[in-house]
Amino acid sequence: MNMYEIIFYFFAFITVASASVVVFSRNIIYAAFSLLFTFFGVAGIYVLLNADFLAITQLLIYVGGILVLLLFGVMLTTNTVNIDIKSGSMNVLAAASVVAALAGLLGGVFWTSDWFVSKQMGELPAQTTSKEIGTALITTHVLPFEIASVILLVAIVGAAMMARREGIKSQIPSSK
Amino acid sequence: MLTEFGNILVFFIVGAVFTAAGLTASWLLRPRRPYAEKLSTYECGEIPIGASHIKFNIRFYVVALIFLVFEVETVFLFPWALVFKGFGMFAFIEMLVFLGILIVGYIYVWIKGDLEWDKPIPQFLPQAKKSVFEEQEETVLN
Amino acid sequence: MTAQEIHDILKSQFGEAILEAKLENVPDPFIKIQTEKIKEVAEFTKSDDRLQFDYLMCLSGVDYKGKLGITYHLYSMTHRHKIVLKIEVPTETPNVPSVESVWKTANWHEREAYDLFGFNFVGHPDQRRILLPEDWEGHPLRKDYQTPEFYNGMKVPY
Amino acid sequence: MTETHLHAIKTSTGRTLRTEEMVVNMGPQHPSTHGVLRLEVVLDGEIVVDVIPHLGYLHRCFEKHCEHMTSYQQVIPYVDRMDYVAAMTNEHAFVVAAEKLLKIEVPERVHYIRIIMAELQRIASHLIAIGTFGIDMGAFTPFLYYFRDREKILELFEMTCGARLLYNYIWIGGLSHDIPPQFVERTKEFCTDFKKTLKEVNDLLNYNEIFIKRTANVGILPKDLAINYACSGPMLRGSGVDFDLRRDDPYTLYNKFEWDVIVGKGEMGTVGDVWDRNIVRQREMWESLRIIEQAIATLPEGDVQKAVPKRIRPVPGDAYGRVEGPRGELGFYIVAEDSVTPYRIKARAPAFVNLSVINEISKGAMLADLVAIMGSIDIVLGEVDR
Amino acid sequence: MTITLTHFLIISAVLFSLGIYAVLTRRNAIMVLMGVELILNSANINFLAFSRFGGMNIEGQMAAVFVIILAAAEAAIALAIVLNIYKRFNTVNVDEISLLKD
Amino acid sequence: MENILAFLNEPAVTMVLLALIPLVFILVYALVTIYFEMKVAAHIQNRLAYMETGWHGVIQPIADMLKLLQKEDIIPTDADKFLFILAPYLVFIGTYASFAVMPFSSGFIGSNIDLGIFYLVAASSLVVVGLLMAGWASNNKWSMFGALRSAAQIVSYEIPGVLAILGVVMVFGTMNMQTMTQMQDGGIQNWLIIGGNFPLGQKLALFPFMFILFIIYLLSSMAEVNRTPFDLPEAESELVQGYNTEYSGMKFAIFYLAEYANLFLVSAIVVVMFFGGWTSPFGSFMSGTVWSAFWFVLKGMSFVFLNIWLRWTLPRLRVDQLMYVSWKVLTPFALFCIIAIGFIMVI
Amino acid sequence: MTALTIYFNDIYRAISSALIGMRITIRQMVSPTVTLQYPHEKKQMPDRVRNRLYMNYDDCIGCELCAKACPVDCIEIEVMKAPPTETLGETSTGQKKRIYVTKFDIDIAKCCYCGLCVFPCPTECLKMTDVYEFSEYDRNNLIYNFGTMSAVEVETAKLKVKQYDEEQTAKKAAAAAQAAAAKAAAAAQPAPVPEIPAAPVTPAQSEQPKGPDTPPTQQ
Amino acid sequence: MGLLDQKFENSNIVVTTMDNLLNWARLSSLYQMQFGLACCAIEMMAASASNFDMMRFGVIPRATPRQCDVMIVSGTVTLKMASRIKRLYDQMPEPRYVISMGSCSNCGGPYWEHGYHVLKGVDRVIPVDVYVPGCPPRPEALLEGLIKLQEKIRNETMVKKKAV
Ligand code: SF4
Ligand code: SF4
Ligand code: SF4
Repeated sequence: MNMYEIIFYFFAFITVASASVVVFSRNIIYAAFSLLFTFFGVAGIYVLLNADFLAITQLLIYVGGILVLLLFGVMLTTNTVNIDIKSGSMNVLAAASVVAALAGLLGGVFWTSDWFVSKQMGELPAQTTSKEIGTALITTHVLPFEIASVILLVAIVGAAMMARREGIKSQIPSSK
Repeated sequence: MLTEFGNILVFFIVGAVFTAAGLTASWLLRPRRPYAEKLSTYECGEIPIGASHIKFNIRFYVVALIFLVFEVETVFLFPWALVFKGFGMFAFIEMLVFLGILIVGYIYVWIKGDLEWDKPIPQFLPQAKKSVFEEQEETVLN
Repeated sequence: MTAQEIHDILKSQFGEAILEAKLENVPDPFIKIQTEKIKEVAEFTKSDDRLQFDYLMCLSGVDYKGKLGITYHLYSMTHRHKIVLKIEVPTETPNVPSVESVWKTANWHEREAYDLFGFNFVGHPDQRRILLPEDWEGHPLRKDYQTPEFYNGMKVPY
Repeated sequence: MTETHLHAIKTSTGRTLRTEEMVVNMGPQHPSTHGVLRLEVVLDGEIVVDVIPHLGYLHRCFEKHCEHMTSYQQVIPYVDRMDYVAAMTNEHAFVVAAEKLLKIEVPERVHYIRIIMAELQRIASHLIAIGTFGIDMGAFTPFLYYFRDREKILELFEMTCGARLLYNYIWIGGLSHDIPPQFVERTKEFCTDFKKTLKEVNDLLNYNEIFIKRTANVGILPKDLAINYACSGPMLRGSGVDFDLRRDDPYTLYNKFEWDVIVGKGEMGTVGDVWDRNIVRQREMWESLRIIEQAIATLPEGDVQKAVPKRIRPVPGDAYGRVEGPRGELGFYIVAEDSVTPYRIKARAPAFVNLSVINEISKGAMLADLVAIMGSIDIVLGEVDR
Repeated sequence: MTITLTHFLIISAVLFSLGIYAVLTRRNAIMVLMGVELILNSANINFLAFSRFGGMNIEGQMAAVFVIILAAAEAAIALAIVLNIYKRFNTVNVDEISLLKD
Repeated sequence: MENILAFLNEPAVTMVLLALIPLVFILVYALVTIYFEMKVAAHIQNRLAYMETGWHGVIQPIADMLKLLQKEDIIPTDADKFLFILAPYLVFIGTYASFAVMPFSSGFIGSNIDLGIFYLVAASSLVVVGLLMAGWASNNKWSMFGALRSAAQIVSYEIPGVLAILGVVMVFGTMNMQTMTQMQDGGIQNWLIIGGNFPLGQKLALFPFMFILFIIYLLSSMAEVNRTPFDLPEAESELVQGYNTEYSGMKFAIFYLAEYANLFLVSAIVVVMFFGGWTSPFGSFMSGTVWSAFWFVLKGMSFVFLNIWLRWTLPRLRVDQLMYVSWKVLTPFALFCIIAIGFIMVI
Repeated sequence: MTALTIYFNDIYRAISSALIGMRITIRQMVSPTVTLQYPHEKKQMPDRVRNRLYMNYDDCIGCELCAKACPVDCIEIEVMKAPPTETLGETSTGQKKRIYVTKFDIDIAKCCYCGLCVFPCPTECLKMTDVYEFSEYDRNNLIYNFGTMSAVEVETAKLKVKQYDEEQTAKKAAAAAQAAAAKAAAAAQPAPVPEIPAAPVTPAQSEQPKGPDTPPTQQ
Repeated sequence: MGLLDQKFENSNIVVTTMDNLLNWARLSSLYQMQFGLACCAIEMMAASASNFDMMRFGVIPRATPRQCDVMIVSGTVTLKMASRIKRLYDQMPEPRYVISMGSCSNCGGPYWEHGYHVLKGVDRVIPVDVYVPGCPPRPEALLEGLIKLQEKIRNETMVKKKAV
């Protein structure tokens, strides 16, 4: 086993283990915090897949942004730490079998398929991919780039609109 | 590149190990004499009233939300910033459009007051005063 | 306005309710009022244009051994004159109309008087102990007060 | 804790909390409650919905003690301890009331020295007030500058009567000691030195933009409310009421000197906001310096112990004497019977009265504003709780 | 090198299944969201894995970038909706909400 | 002997050794800075601070650390034990991992990745989660308040901070911190704050924007490390101790350490971006691996000093004003600067 | 004034006032410190300073004026009128001592340092010194016994007083009528014989005087 | 484990050195709990202000009891406050120390006789290490008390006390 493998299994373990915590934990706050490790592990896997820019973006957006947002959301809507967030058993059983089947299918397909693997994979560029991404953004992907900004605009406007809190002023009891 | 990232991983691990080492050293040394009173939650010497996992100001949430959108925007801008010089005016204008659209959103939330924190409401504020700075400020004694 | 004039105004307005007055040869001239009337007198002194006692300087309870009394020190910010009103109640039934609605400042003063003397201010919105703990027994500034031996398991006397 | 449980929470005034509200205790041990005040604050997010002050954590039974003294003179050490930040003024107030009761005339020199002491004390007290207010605002340095200069005043006091904080200096009918020979010199020195610090801190704190933004338009106390709550001192004057006992109900020889009553004008925001209250204190120190300088220059000669009665046994009766303390109208109501022991002494503590307005003016403010408001009220718990 | 494309794909498959499971079983809307994030992450791993093993094509990475962006926008909007629901119904429980709807 | 040498040549071992250097540095530096801050603060306030422990109290921080090591560690009953313990790890790792890409000298950088500065921004998000975790786990109102404020503050100041960094990246065309530094080599006139290593016209055009960006970054970095006037999360007069109210003993020490390490971190970023990193201000004079480390630390410390100086001068903002400054002052200015810089660069 | 001007004005003022503040603080930083390094350097106390009480036992005439003046009642004096036959010596001011002071305790932990006890003392034997460093690990050490009479001496004195009293009574009884004698005895009863022999708090160690100059040891 | 919980039968050079080192650390870094009760608190503030500067001894005020080593009870302890003081003391992590500053907290001070609401000495609720007399004690006196406390800490040991 070389270093690459060790690190791969390390991250794989982190990812899968923490994702399981996310899914199976009865405590929503634990689930949310353990998502941190999932994201981190996934970022590690991205690095192993040679996508350094994406790895850091993953940290930045998922950990710094989405996770914080999720945490705020959880904290904002939960009154207790130990609320039981499981659903009824029937649902679980059905879901479990569906998911098991799905996982088996996917795994089987992945395992048995003989994917085309490029010859290039041996040579790892020492360069960051961010320059290429940048270039792609200005050249081939101009349209998605601009559309992304529109999506973000919609997101910011929509989210802000919905999250707005009305009528806080009326809640302050006026003095006698 | 992988080596360099490996270095970073080593930093992560060393950080964790250091923290663990510190806590362990302290664990070896420190006394442990817990009792109920000592472990009670501190609230200025009083017994806390009500739960502390409060439902806090929704502004925190809105801030995180706007932050997220801006953060995403910068993720696009960074790769662009690396290469735009080579593409000249075209790249610049492209970015301007991108940024412009976002700035529209920014201005929208600004105008709609989503960037305001829940401001205190002065109880006894008389009719809106003129701007503070219009009056010649007086420094009689200074 | 002198104390005499103030007294005259009050006398003409309330007549019988004015029990006694000492206006000369004392450091502070005072007027003694019937207890039940104190709130109306207070309202009048505050709203009347000639008096305008808008500033309640002090409200003090006194234990006269057998009777309890309250002294109101009034001041007028507009006319810059002052007067002292006094009332007395029996120790057993210390019911006093609250003047909290007239002068807000009386709120805490009355709570304090309740706390330390055991007055019962009728119409006070929030009559709780203010200085002593809620579970304290007795009213310490009464002359016959006995210091308790223990409070919450802590020895009180030296 | 379940949802239903949350609903059951009540404040100590008996109001049931709504779901989005929560109660926090500020104090009795909290860096910004200036001692052992406890504020039960009902918060909605960061907005203050209700403030319920809990006093009495320093209730030291002052009034009961007075009824056990074997002479009026013995009350003075206890009076000192009532408002420990301005002990001189407290003594002065008590002595004014007692002299009113006993009809004692004191020599002019005593009056002058009392005025000097009271004004020095006012400065010392305002120094603490503004300094700790600065800490509440997060500015620690001005506090230490002020404390450094306060130490000089304390040295003056110590030189005169031997104590740094609680003096037992002003006696009924006189003073415990005459001022020492170097006193005049040192006081003059202090006055000149101190002006520099005052200017410096004014720039550093009071006119700092952050400070202004934090304090202007916060905790506004309107004029009529201030009077209705019988607020006094800088609190009242900050609300724009031109009223100062030293001028309007003159008790010693204050009307001999030339000085101005400082009134809040709402320069940075609204009349009666936190900034106004603070600046009134700051400027009052200049006025105090003016008074001290004049008094020092025209100090008459005389024996300070001449009018001190050997044995105090008043005619039965009562008297209420009040002076303008650093925090406001400080009054003592003395009921005397034919005995050497006071029958009843009630202290009208300005901080107690001023504090009662806090709920009214801090509703709708933020938690940080509440701290600012607390600081601007300038309470001394010893006086509030007695 | 013994770590092959398949390894990455398996991880992605596991993540995906876990995500689906969360979406299916959790009643808490925020938990459902977390499941969705897991799914998106697994998709990203797939993109990158194919990009990497399919010859360092930048296309895969570009796709991943856009996925992340979309995930962010989705999270923002979804959470805002959840919050709105919470404000309206005082619960974030999807079952209950569907009951309460009318 | 040979064995040892061979062992040292192992890449893994070298890596660990490389990682240990900043650790040692952080420890020494944190102790020095704690001392330094107290002394500077004291002198600003006309007093002395630390005098009794060693000569002028120099070993006071060591005593502090040793004492914190032997303090009892309290985990309140109501706290979430697991998260309570985990939080200091996250905060410290987040801070420490940021040091990986810091070019301490021309010859030393933990990890010379191309995305250096971008990575720095990302790593700090770990700290946010750590703080939130600490606040939540403590189950204390003050902690909770402090943590929430802290998180909100850090995320909102990250925007102007990132935009400022973006502006710098636009000028340099690289995110590698070592390259950035090298591009500013050659004396004080090449530092970015003066306009960088560009032709005169561009330099003059860049200068004002660089200065504004510098101020923006300085302010937002101060906010990110919770320093006065932005120290609301720990505002003593309001929130007691903020998110670490319930922490005692070594866990508190780790927060404390992380805080000071963070302080240096942001100062170092300022130095790398605007003040030429480890380059000597005198061109090739006094440059070299060791000298450059000296310059780096010196420059970093002067910004630490600036931070301390400001801290003991200014009062604290209120939370709505804090947001005002971030969203309505710094962000528009930063956006404006970026557009302007983009324009200058393409012209 | 438009909103924009206010906006920029605010920024300008924030920066300029911060700069002013920074100028002030940096100036203070380079100016000398004012700290008094206490254990190494100490302040010169003014003459009137009021700190720990000192009592010169030899000068005390047992008039109890100080105890009466004390608002806190922290001076505890027990006295006994000495028979006129005894000579107790003189104070330094030349006053004759007529009273045994069997106990003179000041609970310095209760004292509020008001100085009121100092003024009435006729022989000026009680004064406040400038000693302020006297913290203790045990609170009981803060009760200062200034009385120097040992237990034995107290006993002897008591005996003497008793003897004298008895003599007096006997004399009186002999001299006066018997009815009057009973009266006289009754009158003599409240004479300064302390009812309880008042065993000193610490018989063994009160040998050494507990003056402020010799800090009391563990009792 | 917990070395400080351990009591060693015999003293040896290791234990003594360890003792010295740990005691030194503890005595030179006494974080003080930031709270004041009454008049004495003003003098305590004066002691930490520029002129006396308690920080010279490594005393830093901390707002929360969790990070404090020494509690300076500065002023009158009333019955209402006593339970709070007890709670705050309890919430401090060990090793912890208490300085009782001023007559009031020593024994009730001027209020010992008629103070119906005054606790006659804080040692009735929490153990006190050093009593600083004075009303109020001068700042120097407080510093002296602090030095006394340091002296006391210096003599602490992990060696079991021999039965006397
Ligand atoms: S100084 Fe005051 S309290 Fe102390 S013994 Fe003398 S009179 Fe009593
Ligand atoms: S007043 Fe003086 S002489 Fe009289 S008992 Fe007291 S100390 Fe002795
Ligand atoms: S000992 Fe004296 S100064 Fe200290 S709190 Fe008590 S009365 Fe005040």
